[in-house]
Amino acid sequence: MRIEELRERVCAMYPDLCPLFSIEFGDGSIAVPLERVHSAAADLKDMGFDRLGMVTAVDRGDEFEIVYRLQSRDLRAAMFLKAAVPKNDPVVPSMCDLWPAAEWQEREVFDLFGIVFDGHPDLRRILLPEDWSGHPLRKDYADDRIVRRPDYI
Amino acid sequence: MRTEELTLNLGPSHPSTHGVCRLVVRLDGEVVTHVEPVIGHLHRGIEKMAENRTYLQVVPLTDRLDYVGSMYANWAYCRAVERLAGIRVPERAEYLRVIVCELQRIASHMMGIGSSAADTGATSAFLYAFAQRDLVIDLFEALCGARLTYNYVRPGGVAFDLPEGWVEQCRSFVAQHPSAMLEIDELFFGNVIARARLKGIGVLDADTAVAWGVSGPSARGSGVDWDLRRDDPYSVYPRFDFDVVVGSNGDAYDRARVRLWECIESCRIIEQALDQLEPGPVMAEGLPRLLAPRPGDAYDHIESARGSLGVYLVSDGSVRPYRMKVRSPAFCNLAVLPLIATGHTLSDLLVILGSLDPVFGEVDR
Amino acid sequence: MATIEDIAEFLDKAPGGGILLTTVDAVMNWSRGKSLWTFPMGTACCAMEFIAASFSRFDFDRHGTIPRPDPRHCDVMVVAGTITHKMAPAVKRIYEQMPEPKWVVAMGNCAVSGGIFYYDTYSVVRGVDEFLPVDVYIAGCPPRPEALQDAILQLRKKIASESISPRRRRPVASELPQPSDPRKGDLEEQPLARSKATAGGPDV
Amino acid sequence: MDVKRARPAVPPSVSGDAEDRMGLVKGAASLAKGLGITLKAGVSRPLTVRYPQQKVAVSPRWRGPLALRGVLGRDDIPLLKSASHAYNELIDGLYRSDRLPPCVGNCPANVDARGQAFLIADNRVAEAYELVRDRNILPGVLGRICHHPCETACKRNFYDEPVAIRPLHRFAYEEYRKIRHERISPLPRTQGKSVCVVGSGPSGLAAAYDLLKLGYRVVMYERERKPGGALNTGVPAYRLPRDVLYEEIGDIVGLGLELNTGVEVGKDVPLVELIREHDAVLLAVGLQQSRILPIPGTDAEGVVGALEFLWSANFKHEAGVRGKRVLVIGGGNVAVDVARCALRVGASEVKLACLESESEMPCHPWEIAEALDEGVVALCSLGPEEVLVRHGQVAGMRMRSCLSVFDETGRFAPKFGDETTDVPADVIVFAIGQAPKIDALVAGTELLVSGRGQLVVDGTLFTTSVPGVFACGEIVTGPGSAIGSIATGHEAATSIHRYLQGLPLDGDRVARPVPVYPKHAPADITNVEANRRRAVMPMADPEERASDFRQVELGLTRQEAMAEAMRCLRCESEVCVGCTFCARTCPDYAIKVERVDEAGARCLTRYDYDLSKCCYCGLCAEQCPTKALQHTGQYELSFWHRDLMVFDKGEMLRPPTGTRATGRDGVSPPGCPVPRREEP
Amino acid sequence: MSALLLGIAWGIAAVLAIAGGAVIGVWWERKVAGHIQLRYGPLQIGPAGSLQMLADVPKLLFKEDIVPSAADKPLFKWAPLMVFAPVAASLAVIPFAAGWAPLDTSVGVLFFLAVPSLEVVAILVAAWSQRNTLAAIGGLRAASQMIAYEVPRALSVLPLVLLAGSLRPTAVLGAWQWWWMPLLSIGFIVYLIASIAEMNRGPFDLPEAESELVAGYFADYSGMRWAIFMMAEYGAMIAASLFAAATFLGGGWPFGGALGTAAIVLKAALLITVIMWVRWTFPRVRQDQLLRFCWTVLVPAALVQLVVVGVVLPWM
Amino acid sequence: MTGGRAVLFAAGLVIGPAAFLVLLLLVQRLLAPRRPGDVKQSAFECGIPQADTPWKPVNARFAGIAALFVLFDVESVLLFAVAPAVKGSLAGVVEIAAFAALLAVGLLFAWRKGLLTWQR
Repeated sequence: MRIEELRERVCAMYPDLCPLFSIEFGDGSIAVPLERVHSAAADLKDMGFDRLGMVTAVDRGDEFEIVYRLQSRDLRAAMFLKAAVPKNDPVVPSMCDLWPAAEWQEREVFDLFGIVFDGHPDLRRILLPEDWSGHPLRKDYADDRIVRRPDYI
Repeated sequence: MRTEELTLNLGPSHPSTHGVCRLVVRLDGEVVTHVEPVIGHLHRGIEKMAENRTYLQVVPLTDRLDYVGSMYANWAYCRAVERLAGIRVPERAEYLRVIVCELQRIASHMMGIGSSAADTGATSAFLYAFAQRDLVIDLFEALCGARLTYNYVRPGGVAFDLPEGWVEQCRSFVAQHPSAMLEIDELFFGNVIARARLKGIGVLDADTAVAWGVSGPSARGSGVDWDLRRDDPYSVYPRFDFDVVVGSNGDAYDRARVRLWECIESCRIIEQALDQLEPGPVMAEGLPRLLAPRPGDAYDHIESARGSLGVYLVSDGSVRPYRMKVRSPAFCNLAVLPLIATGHTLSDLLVILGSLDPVFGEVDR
Repeated sequence: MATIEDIAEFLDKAPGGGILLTTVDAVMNWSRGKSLWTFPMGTACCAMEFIAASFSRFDFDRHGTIPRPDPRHCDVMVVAGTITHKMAPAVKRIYEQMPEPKWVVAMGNCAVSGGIFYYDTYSVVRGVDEFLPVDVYIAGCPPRPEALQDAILQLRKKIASESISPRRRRPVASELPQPSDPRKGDLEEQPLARSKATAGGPDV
Repeated sequence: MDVKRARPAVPPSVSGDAEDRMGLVKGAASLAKGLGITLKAGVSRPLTVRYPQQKVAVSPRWRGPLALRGVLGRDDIPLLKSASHAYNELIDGLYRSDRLPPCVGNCPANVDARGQAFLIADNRVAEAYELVRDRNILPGVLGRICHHPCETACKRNFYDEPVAIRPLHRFAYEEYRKIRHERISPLPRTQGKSVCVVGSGPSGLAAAYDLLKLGYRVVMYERERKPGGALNTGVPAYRLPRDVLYEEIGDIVGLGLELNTGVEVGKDVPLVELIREHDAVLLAVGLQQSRILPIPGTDAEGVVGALEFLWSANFKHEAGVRGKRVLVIGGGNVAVDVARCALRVGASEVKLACLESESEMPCHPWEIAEALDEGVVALCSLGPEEVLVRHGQVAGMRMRSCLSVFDETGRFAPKFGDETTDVPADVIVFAIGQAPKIDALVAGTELLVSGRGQLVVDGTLFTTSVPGVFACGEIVTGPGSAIGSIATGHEAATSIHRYLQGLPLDGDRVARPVPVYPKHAPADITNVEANRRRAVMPMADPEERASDFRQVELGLTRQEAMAEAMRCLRCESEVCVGCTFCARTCPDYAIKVERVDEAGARCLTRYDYDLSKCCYCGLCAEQCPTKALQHTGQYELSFWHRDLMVFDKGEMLRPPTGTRATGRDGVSPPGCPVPRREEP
Repeated sequence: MSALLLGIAWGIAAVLAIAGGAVIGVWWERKVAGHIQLRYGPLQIGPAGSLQMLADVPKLLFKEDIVPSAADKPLFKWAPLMVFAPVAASLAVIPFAAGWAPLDTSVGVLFFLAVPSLEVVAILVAAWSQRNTLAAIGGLRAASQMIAYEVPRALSVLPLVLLAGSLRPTAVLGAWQWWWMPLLSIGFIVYLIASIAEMNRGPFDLPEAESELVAGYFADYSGMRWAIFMMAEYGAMIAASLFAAATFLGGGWPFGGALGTAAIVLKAALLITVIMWVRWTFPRVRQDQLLRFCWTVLVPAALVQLVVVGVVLPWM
Repeated sequence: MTGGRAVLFAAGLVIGPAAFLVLLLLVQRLLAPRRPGDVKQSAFECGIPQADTPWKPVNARFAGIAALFVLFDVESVLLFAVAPAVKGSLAGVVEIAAFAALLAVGLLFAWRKGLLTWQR
């Protein structure tokens, strides 16, 4: 499916969010408010996005951005679903009920970013030891074990 | 008689966990009632490290993600960078990428099939497969001077053009490889014991595979007919005639044997690519040493030996990535292990783990 | 029962005992050196080369070196790969579970110093010698199997200097700096050695 | 294993047989088959490499540990100092071994810019000047006007900004002129033969200089009263003060050149006579005629050619355009020169019209930028159609919009649109090219002239149709750069020398290498420290400079020049200059480089390479501009101590061959004293 | 008493023979495995690495002996001896020459079948005493496997006894006719397979499955004690092969005297090589498959052999 | 060699090797270094402290097979006792055959009863 077509279908579904659908570097992405991210994901799943390719987050400084990459075998399309997550209370609804694939990926995001997934069946650290403190992929993560590389080009 | 369950650790240092996975197993006699993979023993923080390295300096890091198939991570990363920076890759470079990645697929599958065999105790089959892999490694060494960590695919193209005589060497490898594969097929997959050990073990049905995000040969063994090379075509793959190998039962046997036949398909692709290869530059012209793509985020993926390997890059306009995320197929494939291994015996558990062919450099990143 | 050290000391003084000791030492060191069974503490890329080393092309069995997955049967622990903070306790534990005498080979730069993962990362142990006494270091990322072969030969030389008698044990390469010194490897921690060096001058 | 079998197709099902279990017979057969396969392997030859009898042959691209070829302070950079045939061979050898520095390779005359920077950084400025003069006959002049292809190819472009090679030429000259009287003396005349050079342009001077150094008597004739050829007549004085030109030519006269000015060969002296008088004659007369388009109205008053315009502007500081609107046709460097001169001789408004779009203009970008700074208006993508004439006087030009200049194959084939615009102007200067004017010169000789009025010349040997008569410069190459002309002068001198020595002209003559350097993209220098930046050439204020013929570029101070010369990376010299680019590009920070930068004590003091951090990615060696840093073929690297894995400078200089990086005792690095061990 | 001393002497001779056999056997196995795997195997010490074990054995002797603190120490310490002794004992009844065996007893065949069965107890003790989960699982596997394969092994030897009419191995050898070989082929194969399973070798090496249980039932044994386990394993292989060579394959046939003994040893070596060849070719079977194979294939096959012999017997 | 002598001889066969091995262990005790430690003496479980103890009732699924073994082994021992005596006599062969047939039927019964299939 061409990306413009995808955009039309998504816009038909969410007229109000249409301006938030952007096409960048050949990929479609829609940014939704955090409270609507789960319902949007469910709708997109109904639309045919049967695979949850990736769940990750980006530390944008003052807030997190949670990024889902959805893929569809039938539509032959892929798109991003993004939502901004406040940094002081990073809680995101879990997608485990829609795609079980989210289970480990959300654990990883929880481990490395400290974003809590509401409704996740088993939210524990996955990569780091259980007794680790802090979430290393946050930009403000400090750890005296890190030896900083001299920063020059 | 009242019996109790036994808890057992397999790993992190265990000959069959393919690296440093720790499996916490609860056993009822020999039967696994519960298994929990504990990963992260090789979590090296590559995603964090990438944030303090220039785009070019990240390439050696990606080598060390999937150390059985370094070329894939190189390529996936470079594709994301190229998408982000709008670089057009010369055609010859695309062909070289395809050739090395298909060779890498063979090398990686040799490791996967071999360790599947070794998990069941057939060490000799492992060595025969490894001997084939050694030939690929020789090709890679001639090409870029490294045996494992190639740093060959770079943003904008590839690092070196082919050395003299390489094409002939590659052709002779590709010519003998299928027959060697058939021999391993006879030795291992045709063996009554191996069939008894692998068939009906760890059955993963197609719907579950899709829902759990399983990709690559592990999913194709379950009949999920999905291969990015054909279904989300990238690079010059549409120009080749090849079949996507799909299994039907979704058991360990199918997963492993899909890999075997994929090697033969890879040989087909390599031969066609070598035929179509034309002289030309192998690196995009006018590429600065320091890339500073415009702000934005890009994702690109390729079909690695383990499934769809994606790299998500966020740029803030500086010379370093703001964030790099690797969507690792081995990680997603491994998540399904508890689902399909419960109820099997301890011996089968390791066979199932091996049939998913995880590489922990990539699982843990 | 007197320990073997006491007996050895007695023998050392006794007439003819020296020859006996030397013979025992020779037999012991020869047999140990020629039969180095390795524990493959393979975690990452180097493990691939370790596997390659014991497989058809390089065949370490030629040297009498075979990998055994059980530390109880091994003489050498080959740490091949990155050691993370999560993995380190397991490595240490396995090392401690190995029977004496035991040696450690740090294979590859990750095991030597963290290598490419020295800087910027929060989870990698910078060198397995932070918690294990390493006998031979192999450079490479990953090293070729020949380098591992070389390490085995180096280890043999090192073993050849050991003795039952504590007084006869020869320290190896004692003139070399000790690991407790600030390591030469930590370049940035060293003060600038040359005052004339280019500090403000044009850095080409 | 070598058996070729028909390629098997994908099986209908990879799962194999439908039933999960094999029968007893089939099972037993499969077991027997397996045993057969292992038996076959068991009796075949093992794959193992017997070591050390059969060492593994590593690939030539093997990325082993690093080694240095040479270091600053210990190994010197070879200076390309020679003036003849041997020089060509040297360049060719360097090119074939892939060691030609890009600046040298990209310069038409192969001026040793690397050697210049080396000598200036070492405070040996006069030597630097003479080194440059060997190939670039007028460094002081070219240091002002050259279009510096060397800087375009400079490898520093990859890292930040190119080295200021041209300003360094100029600086070298400024320093040299202070002591010129000490160093100029007539060269000994060792050959009994004499050569006559017609024309004192750059190519003629270059040839004359080479021949003087070879010991010939050289007599030069110049039509104008002052020498310099096109440099004298065509180059605006704000770019080239004439005293510089005359002084440098004076130096060559001081070396023994017999210069006769004000003599027009063909008019005052017949060429035939010169041919008789001298053993060889070199025609370096250049192009003297401006081309004017064959469009209606070009015969009107106010239409001038560029050369005439420049001549009058340069020598009279008056071109009859004071207060008038000037329209310059053309987009080349000459056009820009004309435009800028027009401003200086009082034009009220100067416009530049060219066919090409702004990005395609053939002039150098910095020239047009300076011109725009000064107030020139550029009208791009316009083609001249007709000169508008009012009362026999130019009133303007009708221009037609130009859609594209070149066709798909890159040939000049402009396509015009329908729109036309009228540009009002009082004076129209055509700067679209020049043509030779040699009718008078060749009169009475047997020299062949082509139908288009051009001399017939061999493009590589520079011979004409008459033996003993050679030609060089723009008359051969067509309109081009000064440095390009100089290159032909050197070649012609080589030809003349071989001719006079009775050697075959084409015998073992080396084809001039045409190195192709990868295009560079502007490096991002936002984060680059100031001391890595290029020295900024001080410029006169654009407002002020547009009004007179003062120099625009003001030159570098000694300190600036030395610092700039230190920026040179000594490309391809295989001597480590401590540029630290390897350390910068290393993903692991495994390299530490320090260098002393004092005059006279410039050397590398420290090169630490931490083998234990290196990831053998090879980026550093790729980055190394001098190729001093190279991978070795070594692969046995085991040590008893981690400290031994840090290689210092001495260890880095170990020979890069062999398979042992470690020293004699196998555990300590080379150069380290072998630890003594008590024998049992 | 002299019998006891003689027994001790023979026992020591047997243990030395086993040790020597194990030394050669391990070397030979490494060579066989090596060549099957396209490599050389030991190469450095001695010609073709044949003295490799001369380095390995003293090395193990100089190795620390670890006794786990949580283990049942007496059992842990004595288990290796318990494993080894039956193997050494079983060697005594093998007729090395026509009419001669070290212990020529009338129940020799039964002795040979019964005594090694004690090994299962020893292995179970060894595995259990370590208090190591991996070892315990290995021990359980070993126990089930070894007792199960006891049956086909015994049943496959039974036709020999029927044919020879005696339980005395020398008598069996004496009665041996060349046509026994084709007649007893099924029984021989059953015997071989059951013996491989008895000695825990591939493809039935589940108790020490390297890729599953790391080291299996001797996980926590180190140094010499572990070497004794290995020696016992090789001893069992040697004993089983020698027995098969001396009974199924007709002993010294077609030679006699010293040459006959050499023929026995040669035949046994050939059998050992076959066992190794099998070990390095096949994958390992799973526990349930192992047992099912025993009961559904081997035992019926052995019974078939019995019936065949029973049919032939009256016509002799 | 018969009777008590054989028994003594057999005992010697056990004592001899045992003595030899004890000697070996003694030599090892003398020569080998000994540095016991808590971790060293803990059970090996892939580098992690032991998760569980095996000294508890675990499910041994071969119990049924073990019962079968006892049955069959006793019977085969009986067969051995009879076997040498049947040489050449048809009656003996019939006896043996009947016995074997009984065994086979027993096996078949167990098989059909599912005793031989692995209980998951």
